[in-house]
Amino acid sequence: MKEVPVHISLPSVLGYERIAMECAASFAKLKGFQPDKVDDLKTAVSEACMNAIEHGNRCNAGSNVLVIMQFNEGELLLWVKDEGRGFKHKPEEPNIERKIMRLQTPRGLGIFLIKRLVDHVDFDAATDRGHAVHMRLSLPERMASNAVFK
Amino acid sequence: MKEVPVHISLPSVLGYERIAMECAASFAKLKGFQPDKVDDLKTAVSEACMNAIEHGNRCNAGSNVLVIMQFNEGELLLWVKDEGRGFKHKPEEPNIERKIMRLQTPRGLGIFLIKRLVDHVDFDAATDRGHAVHMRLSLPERMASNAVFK
Amino acid sequence: MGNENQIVIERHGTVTLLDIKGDVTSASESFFSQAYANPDASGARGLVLNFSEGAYINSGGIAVLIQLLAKTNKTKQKVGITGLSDHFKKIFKMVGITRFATIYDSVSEAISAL
Amino acid sequence: MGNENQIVIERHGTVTLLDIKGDVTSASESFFSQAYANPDASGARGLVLNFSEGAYINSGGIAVLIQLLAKTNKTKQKVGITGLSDHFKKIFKMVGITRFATIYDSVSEAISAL
Ligand SMILES: Nc1ncnc2c1ncn2[C@@H]1O[C@H](COP(=O)(O)OP(=O)(O)O)[C@@H](O)[C@H]1O
Ligand SMILES: Nc1ncnc2c1ncn2[C@@H]1O[C@H](COP(=O)(O)OP(=O)(O)O)[C@@H](O)[C@H]1O
Repeated sequence: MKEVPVHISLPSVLGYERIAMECAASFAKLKGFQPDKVDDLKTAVSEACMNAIEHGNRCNAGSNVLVIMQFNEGELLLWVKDEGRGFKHKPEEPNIERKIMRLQTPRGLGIFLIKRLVDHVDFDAATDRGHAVHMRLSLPERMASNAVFK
Repeated sequence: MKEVPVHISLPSVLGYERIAMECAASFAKLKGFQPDKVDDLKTAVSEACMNAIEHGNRCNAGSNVLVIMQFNEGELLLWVKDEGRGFKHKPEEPNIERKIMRLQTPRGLGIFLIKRLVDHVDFDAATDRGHAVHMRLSLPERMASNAVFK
Repeated sequence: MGNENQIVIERHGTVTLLDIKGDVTSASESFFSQAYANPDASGARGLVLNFSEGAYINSGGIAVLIQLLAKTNKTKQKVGITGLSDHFKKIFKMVGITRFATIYDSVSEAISAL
Repeated sequence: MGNENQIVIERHGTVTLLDIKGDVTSASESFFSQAYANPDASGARGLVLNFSEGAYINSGGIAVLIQLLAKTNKTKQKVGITGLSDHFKKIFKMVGITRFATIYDSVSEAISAL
């Protein structure tokens, strides 16, 4: 049986991404993820939520960011939804040499990090309304969860 | 201006109270509460959520526990809502001597703790549907939040 | 509830240390009662319960501890508690646990005091 | 963004320590540029940036660090980084920060190496 997902909705205020981050961390721990994986998820969720706040909802405090988390068959599934229209164009790959030479903005690291920290990410996931990022993190060996948590 | 509240909804599964607990902790930190107050809130939220899961929703995983958090004029306001009918009768005051003598159940400590850990609690708060516990925690001196967080 | 404990039992003369790894919730009940069933625990003159740093302890876990203290009170065993954060020291005092057990700052201090 | 930093500047001969208290986010920008504007920092041969244990560092904070490294790269100052958890060591490597700064396990190690 699929479990009912956990939902969190946040106002679009920078700093609030920390709430979603801690929520996701605590969910992942509950499901048996090890500390290093939990840290990866924390950074990924924080970056996706900051993007939803800044780019998706343009820091309009009245717009919500919705985070949905579910655990199913050894996989943690997570959605970050904003009320925007998604990516206007494919973001440029960050290049540290160019950043240090001031030939590229020092920003633009969020997407890069998310891609490397989770097992799968879709930056343009289907959603009824607005825009969503979907990520997936697999529990290694699929052991812990069902054994430790009934 | 009042900020849009943070909402969390959880399935009624014991253990998930930790997610709400970490969420509330992170919200309180963001608002400038000191670590000892954050710890008090963590225990209060965890106990209220466990009650909502166990007593309010009778551990029916399909029923949700809803936690709402808002910060307003130096006060953290928090609601824990379940889909039950609230208290059938006033719970007995815990008495440690009687518990050790096995004259009273070893349980029955949640309400006792919540009352002592937050500045105000209403175990039978008004709600459109189901039952709600409402608590309030004041930021000492009302300084930190507006100074530290824009 | 969502957690497992490992309770390591260690004899130190007439005092036995129960080193409780993990969170303490209602799910800890069987771990506690099994640990106490060990003759090194139930037969000791004093017991030290060492909680792990950063552990989550809720009212369900405190109830499990009360059940243990009901037993040690009957057998007149002394109980020391270590490893608690300031927050949980406060909670244990609030509930009255400290009327049936003494909180110490370290395991070695507890062992030599009991 | 939601945090304030305190950056304590400490000269150790030709090396200057910037002890960064608090989380590192885009809100840290003015704290970093002010700290670097101090002659003890901008004039040092080597700089050690010590992050605090358990600090939250996000991509906005890394961007602030990159801006600092753009300056130290121009002036050919050596930069050491300390206080990072294993997670943030990994992140700093991923991003390529470690091509412009060296991660050390302790402040004293960093100071003597630079
Ligand atoms: N949720 C989103 N909605 C719209 N555009 C987005 C969203 N997330 C990211 N982007 C776009 O992708 C770019 C790169 O994002 P990112 O790598 O996180 O770096 P940064 O946020 O620092 O620019 C952003 O500048 C923005 O144009
Ligand atoms: N959300 C709730 N809905 C209905 N009854 C509740 C709720 N919370 C608490 N109660 C009642 O109050 C009693 C005391 O609660 P508490 O002090 O938390 O201890 P415990 O949960 O261990 O029984 C419970 O046993 C239950 O009867």
